[in-house]
Amino acid sequence: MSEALLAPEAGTGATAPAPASGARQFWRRLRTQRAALVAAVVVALLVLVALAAPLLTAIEGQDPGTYHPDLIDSGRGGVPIGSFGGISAEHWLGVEPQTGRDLFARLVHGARVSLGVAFAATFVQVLIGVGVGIAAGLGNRLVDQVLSRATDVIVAMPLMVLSLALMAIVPSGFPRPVLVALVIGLVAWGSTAKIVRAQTITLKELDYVAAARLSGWSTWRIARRELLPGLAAPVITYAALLIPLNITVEAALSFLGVGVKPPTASWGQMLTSADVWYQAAPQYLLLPAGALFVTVLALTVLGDGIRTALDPRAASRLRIGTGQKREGRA
Amino acid sequence: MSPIPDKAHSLVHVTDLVVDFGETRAVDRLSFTLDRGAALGLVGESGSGKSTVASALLGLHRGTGANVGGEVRVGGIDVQEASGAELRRLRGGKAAMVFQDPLSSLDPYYAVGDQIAEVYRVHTGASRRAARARAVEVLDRVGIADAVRRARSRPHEFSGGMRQRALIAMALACEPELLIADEPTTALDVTVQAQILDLLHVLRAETGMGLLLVTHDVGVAAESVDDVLVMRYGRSVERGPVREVLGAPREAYTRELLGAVPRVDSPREASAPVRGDVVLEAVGLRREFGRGKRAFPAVDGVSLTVRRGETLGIVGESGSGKTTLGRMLVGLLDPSAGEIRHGGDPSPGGVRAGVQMVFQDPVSSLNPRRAVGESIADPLRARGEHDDAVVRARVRALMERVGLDPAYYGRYPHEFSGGQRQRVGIARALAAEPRVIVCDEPVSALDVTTQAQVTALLAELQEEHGLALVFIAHDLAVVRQVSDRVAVMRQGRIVEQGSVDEVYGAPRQAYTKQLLAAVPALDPEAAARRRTARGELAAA
Amino acid sequence: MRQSSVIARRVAAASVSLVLAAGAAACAGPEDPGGDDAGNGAGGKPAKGGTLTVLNSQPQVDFDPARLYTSGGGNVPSLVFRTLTTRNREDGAKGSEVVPDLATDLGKSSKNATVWTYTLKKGLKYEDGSPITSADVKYGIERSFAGELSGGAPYLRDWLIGGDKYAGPYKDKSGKGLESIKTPDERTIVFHLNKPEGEFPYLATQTQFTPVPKNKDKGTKYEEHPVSSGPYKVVENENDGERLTLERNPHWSAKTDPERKAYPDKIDVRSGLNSSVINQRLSAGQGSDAAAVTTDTNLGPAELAKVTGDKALASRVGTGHFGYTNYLAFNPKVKPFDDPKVRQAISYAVDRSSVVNAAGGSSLAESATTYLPNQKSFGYTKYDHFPAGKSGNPKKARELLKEAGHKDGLTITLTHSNAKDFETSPEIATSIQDALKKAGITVKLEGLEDNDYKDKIHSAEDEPGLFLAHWGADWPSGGPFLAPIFDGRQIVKDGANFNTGFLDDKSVNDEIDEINKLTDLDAAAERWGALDKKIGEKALTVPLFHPVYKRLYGKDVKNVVISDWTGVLDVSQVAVK
Amino acid sequence: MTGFSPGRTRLLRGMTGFSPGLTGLLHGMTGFLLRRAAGALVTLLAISVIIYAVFYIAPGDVAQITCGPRCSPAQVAQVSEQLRLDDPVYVRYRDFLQGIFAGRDYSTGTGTEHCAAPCLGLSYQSDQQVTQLILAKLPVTGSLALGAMVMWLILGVGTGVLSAWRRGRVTERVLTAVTLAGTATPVFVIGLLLMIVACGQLNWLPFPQYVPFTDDPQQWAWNLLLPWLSLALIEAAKYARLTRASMLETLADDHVRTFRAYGVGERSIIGKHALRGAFAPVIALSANDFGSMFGGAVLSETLFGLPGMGRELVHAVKVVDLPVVVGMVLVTGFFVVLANAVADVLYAVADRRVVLS
Repeated sequence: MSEALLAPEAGTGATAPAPASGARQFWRRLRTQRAALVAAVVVALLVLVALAAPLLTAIEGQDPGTYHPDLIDSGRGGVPIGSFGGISAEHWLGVEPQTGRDLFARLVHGARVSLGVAFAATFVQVLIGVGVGIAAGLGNRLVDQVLSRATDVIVAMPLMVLSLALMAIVPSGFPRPVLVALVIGLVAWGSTAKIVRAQTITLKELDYVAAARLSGWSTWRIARRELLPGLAAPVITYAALLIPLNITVEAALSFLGVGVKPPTASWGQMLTSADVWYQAAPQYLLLPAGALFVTVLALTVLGDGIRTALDPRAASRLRIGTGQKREGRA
Repeated sequence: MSPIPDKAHSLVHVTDLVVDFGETRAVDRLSFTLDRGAALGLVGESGSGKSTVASALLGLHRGTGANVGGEVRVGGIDVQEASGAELRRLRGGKAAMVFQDPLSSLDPYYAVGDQIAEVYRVHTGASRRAARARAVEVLDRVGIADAVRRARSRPHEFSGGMRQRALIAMALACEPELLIADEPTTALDVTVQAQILDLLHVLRAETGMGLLLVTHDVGVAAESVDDVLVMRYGRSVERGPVREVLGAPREAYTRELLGAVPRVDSPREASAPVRGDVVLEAVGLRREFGRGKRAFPAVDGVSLTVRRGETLGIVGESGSGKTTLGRMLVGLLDPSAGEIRHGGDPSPGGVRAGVQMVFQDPVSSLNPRRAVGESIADPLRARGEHDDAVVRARVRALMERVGLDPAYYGRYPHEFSGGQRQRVGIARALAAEPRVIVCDEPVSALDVTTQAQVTALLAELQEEHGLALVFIAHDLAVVRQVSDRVAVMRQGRIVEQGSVDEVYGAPRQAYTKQLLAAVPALDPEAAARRRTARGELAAA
Repeated sequence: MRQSSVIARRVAAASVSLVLAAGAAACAGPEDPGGDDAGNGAGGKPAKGGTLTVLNSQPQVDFDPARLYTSGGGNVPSLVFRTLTTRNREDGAKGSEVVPDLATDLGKSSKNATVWTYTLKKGLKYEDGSPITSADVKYGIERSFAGELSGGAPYLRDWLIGGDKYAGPYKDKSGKGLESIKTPDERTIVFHLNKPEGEFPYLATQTQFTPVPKNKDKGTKYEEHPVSSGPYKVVENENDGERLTLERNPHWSAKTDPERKAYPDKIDVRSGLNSSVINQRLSAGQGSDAAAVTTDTNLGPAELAKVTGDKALASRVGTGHFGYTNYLAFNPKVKPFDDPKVRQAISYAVDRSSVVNAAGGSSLAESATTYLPNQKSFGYTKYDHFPAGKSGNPKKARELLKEAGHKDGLTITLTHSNAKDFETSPEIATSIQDALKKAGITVKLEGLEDNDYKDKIHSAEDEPGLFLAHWGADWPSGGPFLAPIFDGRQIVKDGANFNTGFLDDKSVNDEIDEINKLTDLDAAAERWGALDKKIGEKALTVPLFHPVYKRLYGKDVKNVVISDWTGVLDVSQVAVK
Repeated sequence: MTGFSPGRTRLLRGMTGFSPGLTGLLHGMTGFLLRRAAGALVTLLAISVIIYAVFYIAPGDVAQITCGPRCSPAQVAQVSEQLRLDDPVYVRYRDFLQGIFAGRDYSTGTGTEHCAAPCLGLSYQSDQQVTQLILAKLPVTGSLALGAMVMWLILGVGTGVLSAWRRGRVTERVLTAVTLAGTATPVFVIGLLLMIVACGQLNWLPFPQYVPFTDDPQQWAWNLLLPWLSLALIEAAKYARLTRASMLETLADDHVRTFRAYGVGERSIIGKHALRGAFAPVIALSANDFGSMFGGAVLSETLFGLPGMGRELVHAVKVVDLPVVVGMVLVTGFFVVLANAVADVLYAVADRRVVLS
């Protein structure tokens, strides 16, 4: 691999960050990666499914809430009657043990919650992370000290503990998925902040930022006009990798009993109730697990794609998925 | 220095070499030969394809998607046809390459000695111990003191010159017949450059290996090769013995090229001392970096004055603190001690519209995501000019003035050449209607022809607006060309200050002398004389 | 109420199956083959020796007889602690009888059951060989009044004269101790109660009636090594009861203890395990797991579904019952539940079959129409005042709502816990929600974190209008099942209140007093049953189901006894050789 | 920059004439460590305050929970007096701090015990000294984290190298997919399935239970193998990608071009130069993950029934056992902070161009 040799002597382009005019360029670069394209299509489909959940279930003629006691064998712990978890023309993916609720319906509605929560949580993380990161990167030593300390604190706090506590504090009237998203966002922005801070510090050393200062702009204006665009690439990339992580975090919270609550379906919450059914009703576990896998796979591959497309060299400068609180997953 | 005659067959034989990177043709039907022991200089400006040729000699384009045509024979091996194994034997064995940036060209994680040893073992299959010994030997050979110990240090513990020596040592390790040096001194200070060139000279004389020197610096070529091949757009412009080509160029382009090269010895109309009033004054400036034990002063007690309409040149080698000084002058950095006065009154610190800067790197000095017009408009808008029409009109005028097509207002930096970007930078500085512009290495990233144009532009602007310029550069020749007064910096201090004629004509400080002696000359005889002179200076 | 207490004290971070605490009682339902099957299933005559492994999810955090909240003395604790009386260690129905343990008999009552006198057997010794005296029993009981050692059942406090004032031996410097307990001699102990309590022998099975030698008392540290009066002594207690090793107590003699068989030489208790892992290990039966049982984990629905498909495994499943009822509770102070018609409508509307399914299916839960558990010892009297059939009677419900003036439906809030216990948990709540929809009742679910939930439902002020609740028997009788919930004098304003229906009905209160006077437990049981039926008419609760427990045990386990007092496989009877 | 502590490390590329050797590095390090220690202290204090605050407003009547639901108001009052719950929160916090630095005495009813500094107080639930509680759990989580780290390094880095080498080929795609499968599946699913198959059906491994290393090293490892594997499977992808990324970055570096230009074979370039480039970020990241494992292995500890910190912590939160929560969070926080520092030091040692500041 001798990109180094390929690069023309002037060495521009390869080292310069991608220009905004490079939106076209971005698509061109993205299009060259087949894997990323496939992933993009998959993600698009998933989002579509999530959005169209009610429609899809209507087509199937089911809804995620209705019980079908007749479809389960009460004597045997409520295992679905019939082969493959009671798959039938009415119930495309079979029914849920113990309740007989339609699995397809729950799966597609689950997609809504899981994806929704993940996206929202990521949004919050990025929002806080970028804010804190830039402020720390641009601010004077004191500001930096304080914010970096705050970041350390949030990073050093076990996610689960805070989540459990916060979930308990917030009145139960509060819509659960929103709460879950908020909590994840509020306790896991540390890594984003750190990355943004680092990136800001690198960027602000660049001559064009110095030039902007010389022309007399305020720090705020400089942050907005000169830095934010430069941060876009790493942040978008990192966000693309946070989303799948957040999906699994949502699952973990459900496992600990502080996630999304029934009757709302979420993949994580399905997984947690399904894990004991692996033998008696395998598809009950395999469906959400499979869905989760495909999503995470697609999002991660897409994330890589975006990263390479946005900034080939920075690709590896921005390490993947690091820093995210691991509790989510262990 | 006469090449060892060996007419058996030439060492390098290139016929109709064509290299395409996708659509762009980097090298276009180039042919040349290099006899054993001879030295050929490939001279050209950026984009002329000279480095691509160098890589082609070692077949480094293989598997990169580059499209190579024509025939390349090195030491009898047909590089195009050679098998992987053959090629590996050629690389480093028959022909070794020395790269431009000595730091990035060595593996930061391994000891220099080990890296040389590794190469040696690949080619000789020698034992570890033997390879180490060889490494020390060659390191010693290229003049690295205490080679045994230094062989154990990592590249970042070496100075730039030592690294380049280490690279050369690596090249020598397997006693190649051909040494390919790709811009071997571009990243080095002028004194170090001289040392390296001398080293190459000596080595050639001793080992009798052939040398292919790729460089953009005509002077460097003049110093060290017998023949030159001037390239442009991947084609050969002119080829011949150094003396003829540089002495009496036949091609227009060659003449243009030579004309643009600034010299330290060319005749120069004595500039009358400028008597404008002082617009910028620095008193006892000091700036430290790092805290506690690691603190070191980058600038240490510098005082200077800049008068209206004059150009103050500041020369110094890397690490001399000239950039730090520049940033303090414009207020991007606050001094740890001392103060800056604008037109007499002490400045509260921080930036001042009256003092602007032109940066070294045309790539990083413009926001890649904003139209150049917008960048130029910044100072205007920042000053509170909200009427868009007014702003645009003013920006267009400025662009026109610096020689840019106003139609490019909406274009993005990556669509411009280095020289054009620098013009944008200048326009942006002008927009603030400054009294002083500090230019930090404004032309060092540019090709000589472009350099000349940009320096000329600066001179004109100075005339028009009675600007005061602070011109910071490492290139003594350029500084001499543009400055009225010169300050020579070393280790954060100004060692010598005075009018150009004083400093260049009759340098008082040994360091200044050393610098001047190191500047490569265009004519080979002069070069030879200087080489001996340098020897004496070093001896003294 | 022991369940929730234990759950509160030790919520396993993610236990997916019901967690049953130590001990309980009941009488064999006719459909209960569990024990006998199991007994023979393992085959062969039980013999002494070997090591029994106990795989539990809840660690024995409290191993201090004063702090334990058990009935019948618990499982592992009852291997170490002997009490005045204890549960009959027999399978099924007979297991719900109370029998003498340290005492020679069930106690002699006088002054119409306000004074109870017990005599200790001869030759009783602690693990160190020193004799057990009646004073030690008294001291053991007194300790349980100390704030440091809180956690036990409330009865001693409520029944013993001066119990409500007494603050335990550590605070009380008089040296006389609790004067309502007299020990005229080494072997005699007399209890003076403030009101008739015919069921005192049942109470005497609780670990608070374990002798504690005063000179060995280390206060809160006592639980690290409680002095054994039973067949086994503690030789290891790691990580706060997570790993216990019990070995034979040489000074225990089977002669004085006909109840505990104590076959294994060693008992190795490993707790803190995930429930599905416990069942996995029991079914796989690797190495020591072959001789393993669990005292707090039963088969969840998923596991049951798998086990029933496997003959070999199915033969290793014992069935247990335990006096326990899950129900919907109304707070008649909150509209619209102040209107009996609304309460009745909801009673008609519930779909018990789907509730049962949510709770694990018909093998793990029996739908309930009575508040009292369906066991003879409770005086079970069948009734179904608001017949909802298998899957609810929405039609009737709508009618009642119309009469109550809610012709176009009704929207109510159902409060439940977020704990994953499949009793008060979201799964059950949603099944109710689904059923009431058919009756035109829209149910909004209010899921609270477990602590919050418990605070609320037991607080006189914040008690929600409709919520999921359950009640477990402190001993197999109607008393502890009905009194705390329906006795008007037990309404607590400034603390944990359990009379969630705020029923204060003189006739009910009087009947409770009357029954308490009876020392003939069978006669008492009958009247409890009648009382339950009577209270049922008030529709203050909607009984949902009584849980059934399927207990898997290792393949080398013999002499499986699951009494209906505890519904748990009795570790004191198990043999592994 | 890697996620571990961007910004705190600075590359000295091109800054000539200024290069700390190992001695210089260590020299600079003392100051760095001191600054870090100070920072850590502040961080931990902040954490403890936050936890106190959060739990102060969290619902759940501690006294009632501790006393048991059937306790009479009188008894509850007794307990809450016993647990000093009646004192204002700041007083309790003060006592807590005092305990840490001076230790404190407490009554067992029959006598008084001393809880030596650093005393994190007593558990409401079990009357145990939190310090001892933690000391009992620490080795478990420690073992878990350590083994898992080794595993994910083997799995992750191995995969990373292979996919960097076979980049663009089928091998890489497969490897990527496999490792991602790990990331995509929650540990409680992977772990359970592994346990069913490996322990339940194939009897390859024992059902995990913690055997102290000191008792029987072999059993210790044998029992923890499964948890290690499950955790490693989840982390592997991250490391594979990190390794691959930094290897590709290095492969694009000039010095790799140098060695190619000197006829050095691809194998040695990948295995020696490129891999060495991935070294620093990988160990640094590992140190971080290792640190956060201490509070973070909740799920696996719960699933495998390992009596570790994470599980204890979550339990303590559920029963509002404030002293335990604060104690545990502080300790886990301490490990994270420590790991961060270690990560930077390791990074600096691995890559001498880095200056700690």
